[in-house]
Amino acid sequence: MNTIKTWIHQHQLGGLLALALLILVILPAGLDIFRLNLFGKYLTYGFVSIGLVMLWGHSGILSLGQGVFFGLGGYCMAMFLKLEASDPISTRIQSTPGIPDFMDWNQLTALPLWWQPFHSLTFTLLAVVLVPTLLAFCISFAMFKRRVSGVYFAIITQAVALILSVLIIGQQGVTGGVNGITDLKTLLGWDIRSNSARYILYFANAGLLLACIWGCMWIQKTKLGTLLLAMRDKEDRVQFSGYDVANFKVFAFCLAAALSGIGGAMFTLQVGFMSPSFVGIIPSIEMVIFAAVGGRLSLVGAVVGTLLVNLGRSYFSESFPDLWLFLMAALFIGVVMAFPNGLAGLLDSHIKPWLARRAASRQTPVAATGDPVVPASITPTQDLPLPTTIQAQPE
Amino acid sequence: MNTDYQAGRRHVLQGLIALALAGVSGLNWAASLPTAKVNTTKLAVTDSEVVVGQLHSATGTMAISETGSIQAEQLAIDQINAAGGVLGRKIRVIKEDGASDWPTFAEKAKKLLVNDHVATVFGCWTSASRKAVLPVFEKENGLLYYPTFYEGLEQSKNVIYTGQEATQQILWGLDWAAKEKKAKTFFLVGSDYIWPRTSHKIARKHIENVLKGKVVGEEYYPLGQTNFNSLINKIKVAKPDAVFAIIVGGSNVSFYKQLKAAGITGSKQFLLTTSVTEDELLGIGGENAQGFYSSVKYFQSIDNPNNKAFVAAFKAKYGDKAVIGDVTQAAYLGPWLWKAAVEKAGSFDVDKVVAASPGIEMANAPEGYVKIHANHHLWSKSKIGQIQADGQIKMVAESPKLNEPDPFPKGYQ
Amino acid sequence: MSNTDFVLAIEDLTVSFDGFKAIDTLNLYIDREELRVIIGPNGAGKTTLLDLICGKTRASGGSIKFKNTEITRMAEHKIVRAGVGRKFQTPSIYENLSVFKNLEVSFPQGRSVFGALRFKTSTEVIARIHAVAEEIGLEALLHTEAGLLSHGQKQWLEIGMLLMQEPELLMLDEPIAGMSARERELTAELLQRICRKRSMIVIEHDMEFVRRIAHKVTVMHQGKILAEGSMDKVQNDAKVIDVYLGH
Amino acid sequence: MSFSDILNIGLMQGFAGLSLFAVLLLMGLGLAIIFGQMGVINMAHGEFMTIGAYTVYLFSWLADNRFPRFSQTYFLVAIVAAFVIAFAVGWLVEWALIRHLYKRPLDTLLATWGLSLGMQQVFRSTFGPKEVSPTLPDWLMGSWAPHEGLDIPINGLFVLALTLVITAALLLAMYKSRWGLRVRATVANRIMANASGIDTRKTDRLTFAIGCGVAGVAGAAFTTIGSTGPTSGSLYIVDSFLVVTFGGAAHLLGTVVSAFGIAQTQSISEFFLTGSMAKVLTLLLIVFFLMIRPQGLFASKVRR
Repeated sequence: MNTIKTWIHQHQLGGLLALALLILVILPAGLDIFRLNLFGKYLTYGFVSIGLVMLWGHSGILSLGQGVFFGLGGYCMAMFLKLEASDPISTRIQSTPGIPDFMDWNQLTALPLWWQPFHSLTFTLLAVVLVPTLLAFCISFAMFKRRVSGVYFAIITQAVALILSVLIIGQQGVTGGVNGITDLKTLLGWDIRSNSARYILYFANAGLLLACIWGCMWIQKTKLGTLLLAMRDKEDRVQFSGYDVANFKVFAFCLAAALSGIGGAMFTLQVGFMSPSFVGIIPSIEMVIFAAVGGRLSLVGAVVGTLLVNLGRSYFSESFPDLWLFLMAALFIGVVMAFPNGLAGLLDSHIKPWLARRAASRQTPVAATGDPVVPASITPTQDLPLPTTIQAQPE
Repeated sequence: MNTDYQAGRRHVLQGLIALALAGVSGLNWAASLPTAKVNTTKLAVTDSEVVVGQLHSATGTMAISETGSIQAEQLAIDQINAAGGVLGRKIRVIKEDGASDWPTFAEKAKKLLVNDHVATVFGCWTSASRKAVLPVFEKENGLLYYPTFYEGLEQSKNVIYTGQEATQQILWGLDWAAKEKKAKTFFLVGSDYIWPRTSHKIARKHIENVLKGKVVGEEYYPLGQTNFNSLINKIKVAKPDAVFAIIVGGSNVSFYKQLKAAGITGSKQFLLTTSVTEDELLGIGGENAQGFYSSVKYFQSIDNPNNKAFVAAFKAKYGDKAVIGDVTQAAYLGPWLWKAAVEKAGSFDVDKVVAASPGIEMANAPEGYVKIHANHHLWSKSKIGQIQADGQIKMVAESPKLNEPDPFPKGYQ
Repeated sequence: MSNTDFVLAIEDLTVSFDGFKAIDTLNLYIDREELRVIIGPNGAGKTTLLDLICGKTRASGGSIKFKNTEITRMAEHKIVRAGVGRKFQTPSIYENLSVFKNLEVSFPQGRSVFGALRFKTSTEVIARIHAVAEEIGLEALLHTEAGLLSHGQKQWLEIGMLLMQEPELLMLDEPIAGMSARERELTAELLQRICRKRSMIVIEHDMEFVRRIAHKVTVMHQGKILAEGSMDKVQNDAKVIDVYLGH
Repeated sequence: MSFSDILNIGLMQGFAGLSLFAVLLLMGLGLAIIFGQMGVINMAHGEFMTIGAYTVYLFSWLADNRFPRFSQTYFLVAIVAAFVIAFAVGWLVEWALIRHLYKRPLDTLLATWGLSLGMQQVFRSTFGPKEVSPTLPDWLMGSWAPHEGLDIPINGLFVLALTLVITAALLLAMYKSRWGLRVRATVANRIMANASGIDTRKTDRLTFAIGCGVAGVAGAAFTTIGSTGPTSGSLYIVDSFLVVTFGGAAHLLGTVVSAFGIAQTQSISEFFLTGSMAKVLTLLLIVFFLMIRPQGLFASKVRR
């Protein structure tokens, strides 16, 4: 028993295990399928949040365009499901049976070439990860090689989000336009809307998310993880230790994009449609807020934050329809002002020392508490250092 | 008059008599129609109460448009309750906020159907929100009353569309423009999404094939566009007889203010729109769109006793300054049509209500007479009105007969 | 003109910021295993010169050759990999990491993204970390968080991080600023030890310290070289006394 | 089409570009001060513009219902009032919120996003969820037609003139006044500025409030060309940021040039392409430009 405990401590798995307990046991046991499905939806945002922890908290790069990658992953999955839903028999009332309904409404008479590969599930699953990653690579390679950083990068990602959402809405004949791709029913003949399917998808989603968190934890522990952290705090030093920092930033951005893409695909599967409203700016910023509330430095914290914000929104908007926006606003402002490292930071800076003090006062030896991610002393001020030293000025 | 509807009316009459005799609301109804009989699908119906859902955006960008629908539905429900409710049961409303976000609409729709077991839902405004909730309604076998004029191309067993679909709104309006305004050349402008694009597709076919006119321009601008000067110059270059405009949201205001400032006013240019009602004029300002024409099925200023009563009741509840647009009126029809169908079916079960719906009439609708078509849309009369400086729209023409709803128009696809 | 024996050969180097010439047609040659100290008043362009050599600032004109290879347009990390190490004026270390991790990250292996992902702390790496830690006197503190070190220890750690890369040219910007007398003593010994295997450029103000470590001294003024030679020679140079020591 | 027609369209299209330039510049100016000079990422910028718009609506209501004789002139007073009110709210927000976040610029983004949600809800609760329309003076809403077929919108001229006045005033203030000197000193080096006796806290508060005030003026002016509703401000926020970033955040002059460039690109491409494609093209050009010159059009060259 004790060896297991040490092993958990050593590998800092305490938080992950607690999260696993919550989403694999407690939630399914305590919730009906409707609420559980809702949590499944929130957990898909969790993929974006852990991507943001790696990208923003861990590597110091803020992206306000994560919705783009979430949307792309979701669209890839939706295209596959839509093709399956558009077999010639169920679409026989159309002028051209066998193509998605929105294409028919837009006078398309054949499936566009680039839709064809999405008949294959294998291709689709690859595309879910690769399409967002490729776009992320193109953007970030160009940007980071040119040393675009900080707020400027964030604003460019916003512009990208805007471009993509205008394009998707404008090209409605092939994208479904503002309505998105809707009315998705089956995956390889399996009805994804049935209760049993929802349970299975929920657990698949939760398992995948835990695996992704574990993977990210592993990355954090490799030299690459150390370097990303080092780069966030002392970019110059990393660069002048012989590392090409741009490549590392590109990696972090692509990783976050791939994670978001997976989240998007899981969203499509569980909710049954994909819409361009995810690709825009507002959801992208909201996803950053999810991560910030939970704690931008903690993978587990960010997922918990995502769950809490969404739960809060559902609960507030059902219970206080006139006030809920005030409550959300207060939550965002309060977290940023009072707990810059989010709820996970609160745990590290207040609750753990308090527990430690209590333990100490009972005269029991204090074991090093298993901090899930990084030492609590990390300050979140490195995002955009203001010139604070005289050396930064020209001689 | 349709006998089924009269049967419904007879029920109401019986109810009122029962109420008067027993002195206790609905008791006799409940006795004669036990809950176990009228509700075999575990809906939230008790002996005294039936729960319905209302799903609109109370916040976010769409709250501007959807508020009117929320108010109208509430008014209708209040009136129905005051008259004894439906099958002797008072209607209780659960309000959910879609927050102008389509996934939220889907989530809340699911909540209403799965958690709250509502008997029906009145809601949605944009097509995107309806498309997002549609699979939920079909899967959970719910019932939705959808109030907005929209592009058509849809017909669901689980939705009753109380607004006009595109052909009802467009075809007669264009005929009128060609006949009365001698319009031969048309310039089509719209916001870049499915409703304007589908509408313009229908309009173009009608102009070219039926009216033998010419489309001299077709332009779309992203939702939220605030600058239309280049578009206005394009219109000036093309010099069309008619501008056919379907611009929505905040863009609408910018479009009309900038048109006016560029010297394109109602006295110089004929403009027909299907996206401006009294609600939109609140933001645009009547003086900025004065003289342009709107093709919808209802105006607040329609002169008939039903409408006068409706407007008076609406203002009594929401204040003297409240205005009523086309969609608001269509939303008001929803609860009444549902009540009629439930009473015709003698049951709250969705399948029975749906089966009873085609043929349901409402002779005392504010817009005039309406009737549910087998395709779940409404037969209604199209109307053309001219926008006035005070933000009201004055009706100048009305189609002589009811226009048949045709969500999948042959020859226009 | 350039001599292939030089580790570093700088010729006609010029850089200007908005018209102000921070470095003006400067020539400088560093021998193998030479410890060169650059002195000069504030604003003379000393730090800018180091920035130019390591690629942080790009030259407007002229050439910098490292071991006979032109590095003026080379990417920063490639200059480092070629063998140029640079220590910044304020200690630039990873405060949240342990001394051990600081040194490990600087080990020249796993420098690509996927290389870093596969990197293992082998016995070779550990041995090297211990060797360097001993050299800089931090062996007892290997598992201390770097942020908790004293100012002098941080300076040493940064030097140690550079030593991990075994550079052939090591550039130090005011390494003893803010150090106690004892620490200065130790630093001087450290620098003398490590320059046996490599060339060094040190920027320093403390004349006692300079006298102790310098093989040769270069005096800079307004982006140009004012004088060059042994400490005694430059200290007696009339121009130098006028613009610098005389003040 | 005759030659004079083409000339007219050319002139009007040229003016369309100019008036879009004025709109973009006016919406960007306040942000250029707040974001460019102070580094605060104010996502509530659009809501400060909405404050201005509702101020005009309030004054218009007063003029309609209480003081009909001011119905042609209230607008000018309302613009000043919009500045004052937005300035006051900005002052308050800086005191309550922003001043705690100067060391964490990216966090200002999150906090002000929350602020914008809250402000939208305040507008909704106060003025109702529907849009409102201030009654604008007649002289403002017509067109000036020097000859047949040529219409120059007066509201466009008005916005253009207002923009020029505000820009000139800001440039003067920034480069000639003591406040401007303090701001520039604080931006260049906060510690030194503090040490040399500049009250940087006061400077920050004043700067933020002035930026908000200018946003209020912009919002007031835009009632002549756009909508007034709880979420109207959100229509402008992304464009504002792009204008400022494209110009190079540190320079007011950069913002001017950038607004001009974006306006011309968009208005010309809109004339030849569809509206959506014009928007995409303009945005793509901005992104590509920023890739090549990350620091924007105008950047100060310093040794970093």
